[in-house]
Amino acid sequence: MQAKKGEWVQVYSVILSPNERAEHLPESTKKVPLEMRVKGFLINDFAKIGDIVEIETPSGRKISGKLIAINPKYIHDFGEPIPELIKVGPEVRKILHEPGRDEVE
Amino acid sequence: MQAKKGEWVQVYSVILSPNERAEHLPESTKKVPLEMRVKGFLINDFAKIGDIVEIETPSGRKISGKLIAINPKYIHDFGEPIPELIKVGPEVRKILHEPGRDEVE
Amino acid sequence: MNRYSYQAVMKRKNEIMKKSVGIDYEKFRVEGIAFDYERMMKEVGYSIEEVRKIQDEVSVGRTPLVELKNITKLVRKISKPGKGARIFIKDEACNPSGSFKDRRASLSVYHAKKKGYKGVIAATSGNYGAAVASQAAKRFLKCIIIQETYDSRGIGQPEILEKGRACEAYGAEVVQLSVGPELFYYSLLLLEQTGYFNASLYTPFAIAGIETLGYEIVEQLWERERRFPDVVVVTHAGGGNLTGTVRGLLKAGAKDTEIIAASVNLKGLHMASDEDFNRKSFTTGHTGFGIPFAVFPDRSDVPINAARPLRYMDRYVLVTQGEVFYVTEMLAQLEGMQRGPAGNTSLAAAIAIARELDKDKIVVVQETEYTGAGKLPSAQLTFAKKMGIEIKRGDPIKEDKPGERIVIPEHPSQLGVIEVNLLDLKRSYIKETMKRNNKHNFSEKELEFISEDLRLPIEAVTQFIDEEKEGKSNAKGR
Amino acid sequence: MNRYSYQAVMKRKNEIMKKSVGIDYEKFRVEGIAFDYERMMKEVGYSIEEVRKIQDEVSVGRTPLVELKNITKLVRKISKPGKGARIFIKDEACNPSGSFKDRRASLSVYHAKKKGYKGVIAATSGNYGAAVASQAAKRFLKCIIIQETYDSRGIGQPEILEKGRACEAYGAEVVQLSVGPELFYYSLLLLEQTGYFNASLYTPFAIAGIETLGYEIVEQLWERERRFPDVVVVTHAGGGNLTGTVRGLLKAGAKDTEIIAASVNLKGLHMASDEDFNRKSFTTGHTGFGIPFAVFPDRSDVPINAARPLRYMDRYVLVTQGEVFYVTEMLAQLEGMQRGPAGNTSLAAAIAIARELDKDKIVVVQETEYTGAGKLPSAQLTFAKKMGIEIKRGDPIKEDKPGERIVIPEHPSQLGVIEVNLLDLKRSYIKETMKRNNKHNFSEKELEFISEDLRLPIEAVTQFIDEEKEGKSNAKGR
Repeated sequence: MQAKKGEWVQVYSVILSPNERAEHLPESTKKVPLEMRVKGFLINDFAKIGDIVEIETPSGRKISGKLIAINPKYIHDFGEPIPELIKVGPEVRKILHEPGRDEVE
Repeated sequence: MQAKKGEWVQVYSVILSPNERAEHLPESTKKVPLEMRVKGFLINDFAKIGDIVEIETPSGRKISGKLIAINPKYIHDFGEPIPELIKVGPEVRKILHEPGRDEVE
Repeated sequence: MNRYSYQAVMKRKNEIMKKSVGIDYEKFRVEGIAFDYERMMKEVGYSIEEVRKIQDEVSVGRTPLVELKNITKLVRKISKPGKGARIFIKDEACNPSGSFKDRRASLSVYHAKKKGYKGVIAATSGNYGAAVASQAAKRFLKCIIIQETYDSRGIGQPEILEKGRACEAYGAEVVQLSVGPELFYYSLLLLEQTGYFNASLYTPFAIAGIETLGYEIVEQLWERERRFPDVVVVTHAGGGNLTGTVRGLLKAGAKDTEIIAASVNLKGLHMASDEDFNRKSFTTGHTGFGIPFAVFPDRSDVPINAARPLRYMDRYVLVTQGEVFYVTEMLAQLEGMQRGPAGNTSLAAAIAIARELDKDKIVVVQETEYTGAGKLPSAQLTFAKKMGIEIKRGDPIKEDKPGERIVIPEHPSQLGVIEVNLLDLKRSYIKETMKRNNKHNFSEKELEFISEDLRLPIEAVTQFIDEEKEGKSNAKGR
Repeated sequence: MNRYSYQAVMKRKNEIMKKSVGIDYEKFRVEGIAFDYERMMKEVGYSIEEVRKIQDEVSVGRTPLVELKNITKLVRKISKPGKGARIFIKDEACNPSGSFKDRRASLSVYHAKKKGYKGVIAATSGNYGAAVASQAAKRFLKCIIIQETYDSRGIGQPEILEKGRACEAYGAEVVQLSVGPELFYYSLLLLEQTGYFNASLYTPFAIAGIETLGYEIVEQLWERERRFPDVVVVTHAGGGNLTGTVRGLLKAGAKDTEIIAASVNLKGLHMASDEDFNRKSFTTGHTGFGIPFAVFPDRSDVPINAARPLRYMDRYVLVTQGEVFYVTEMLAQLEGMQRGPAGNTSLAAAIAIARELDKDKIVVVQETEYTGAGKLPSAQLTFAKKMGIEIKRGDPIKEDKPGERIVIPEHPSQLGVIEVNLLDLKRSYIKETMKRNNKHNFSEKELEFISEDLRLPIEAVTQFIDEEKEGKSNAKGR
């Protein structure tokens, strides 16, 4: 897939490699780089996924990085119905309808 | 895939077949049935997709229909970035920043 | 004949409607087609003080009135010297379920509870569903929302799916139907089977609930600016929003405010067509409702529709889908407000209108709605593209083609409105009234009623009736 | 050494921070670790009247105070006779970008604009990002939000992704980083490179912006009930929410209100761990911020943190993730309000607290937040399951295991709180202060400062210091 100048894209770069990172990090963090992903408009005339490109971010900065997505879409969603939660509504409504203290007082 | 009693499912049924529908419908509507989809908790002990089952809806109605989904998730999302819209923000901000009438008056 | 067949149920229509709204509409009938509208609103509805009290109980209303300073500034940049009215927006997204529909639902559900109904049913693919579901949750009533959701391929528009999701989040049952006007038949059937209250959008309750909106606009603007709004722009669909808002404005004393109705232009798309169903991005606030409900209000799900838009409309304008998406983006990017898009129909119109008005005028946009996945322009336009609709930048009015092309403006100066000739609508009202009642002659009281319902002198009414008769006989003679 | 290396940038920390917030913090230093907190808040912050004016300009604040009548009723159903306080919630989701964070952002961005900065930068994975982006849009400032978003596999938690989306919708640039405290380093670098304002959550502006929240609670409750709240429950993370709210409560005269801080218990999860990062459902309002920022506030991104939670906290309780999801569902299904979940942390605590209080008491929950795809419990728990977290019904406190198991209560009577010993926190504060400043002896003024900062008699402060010294020497002796 190829991106053209002006298209909305996402780039990736490593900010700190493992040996450049701060001290006193947990083991799982220490061994991986500090990575960055930023979106912006492609400055290069053409580029394909994996190319090092330059983008202009919405704040007007020009930064470079590896092209990892073209017109990236948001992938978060509503998830699935959660069986452990889906009956909470009926349950609490039922408790509220049970004859109880507050009616008596 | 199999659903168990109490699971959140979706059923389907035909309300009106084409010949039972109202008069004066557009051609594209006239030739198809009026269909219904409703979600609720499965009343049958077990069922598989395609079975005619009974469910209890959130309002407490018991209705039957063809089982078409088990724990159905919402599929609508944010869509994709729209190239025709994504530059509107920068454009209108630019117009606002251009020296113009309102500064002079 | 099967008791549940389309024909059998439709025959029981009046009986079912009467039981499910608990209103004896007959007592307001004066003579023939004439009925006493104000008496109905007074006796069946609630006073604005009562409505306020009911809404305060459930935290509905009293939403902020926000001045759109940056959009106003933008409008002035593209207007002639001295032009560019100030634009305010009533941020109705701040209601509990995210739209002004909470106002209507709060009254309907309150009334249902008071009258002892065990549940409520509403037939709507709009935000009204979530509003009724939310209010029903608050008042412990069962709730069924009937939505026209899918086409015959089982494809649903993301905005409608989102509204269904919202209903379910409040514990409501959502009955999703495929395309067709028989949704009304199925609603009647469910009302009959459950004995629930018909939370119709067209009862006096549902209209009275909106009056606070108009009232608050006047109160809030007065407090800040010591004046009435010059123009209020109202998104127009079934007519309730307009009717209720203007009644509230009038009750608060804003008698000289110009009322402009705005709908999205969907000309050429057939509302009952399975093919056209998913070729539109707007599920309400469009001409598919706006025009038919203006020219024949009593097509609704109650015997007498309390929404009478032609009584209250000074001007009626259309905007295009592309314009609404464009201003939705503007609202987020210039005012830091993510809202709509459907609620921004009147904003799109207001921008075009503000350009023509003097700087010292005030235009109030009467609603916003919540947004998110499914509702956002990105979701709607991605869906539109999948349905084969062309999306392009260009002149949003000249190049617009509902069902085939959505045109996003290239510049805010391209935002404009299409005028609807109100006299033509009033003429159509008369034509429809004659046709549907198979009636050519009207009594004095009927003529008076039509004159009030259309805000038209009796002479004009009789002239239109005569022309229609002539047209009919001419047509017959040909 | 590379000028942009971690070490090089961290060495320029104070210089960059000073330039990017424009505050000469040094002038408030009294002696050693002591500084004049109230003088700083007065001279650098804004008065509540000024804050109101600034927030009114951008339609921030004045959100509804909603009585949760059905939840109160439910609480009484499960409480001992005579128990079950009334619960109110401040519906902060009604702010322009959907959370109380608009209050903080409105002040920071106003100040940045006034001081001539061309843009603002905020390092946050919370709602504050959207708030800053929205306010920056309103005031035409450039905006960069720096988020800790992904783990090393490139997986992002849906709630954080949603917050990033919201920022982008307002036109902000979002810099998404992987896990690690070097986010601070990168923020400094960007501040230096851009010359933008540091819209830190911990400046006097960001705290002053919240004071209106506390003030409004008192005003609104007084208007309706003619009394002060008995208890206010505040979600506690970095301390700003608590500090600002209580300062506002006090300014409005609510001197006897009990202030209860509430955080989600994430004990056992390491905040800087790439592995643990996606094993939590809550990105803020949890113990990973709440405890470290209470015991050492000055770990923040400004030299002196204006958020001093131990000055204002009467009690500190923890709730579990499962409880928060449960009450989020309750809020939708019983009160018709879809909010949170993160904003519902204090609601979960409030329900447990209300059960223990007399019926005539009033508990105010101090915030809600907007919700939708990514934020909803369904999104969060689906993600948690994918990350290998077990989800089950059961005792939400006894069976809870952060990072391994989320337990949804089976009955509302299982909602409870875990008490945090405030004295232990205060002791930790002293320990941290000694350790981080490498200091064993304190001047009278320093002791007075600590005494104020901990709301603890000087005698207790000196006793804790002595015990710490002994402990240290004991430890050394061993």
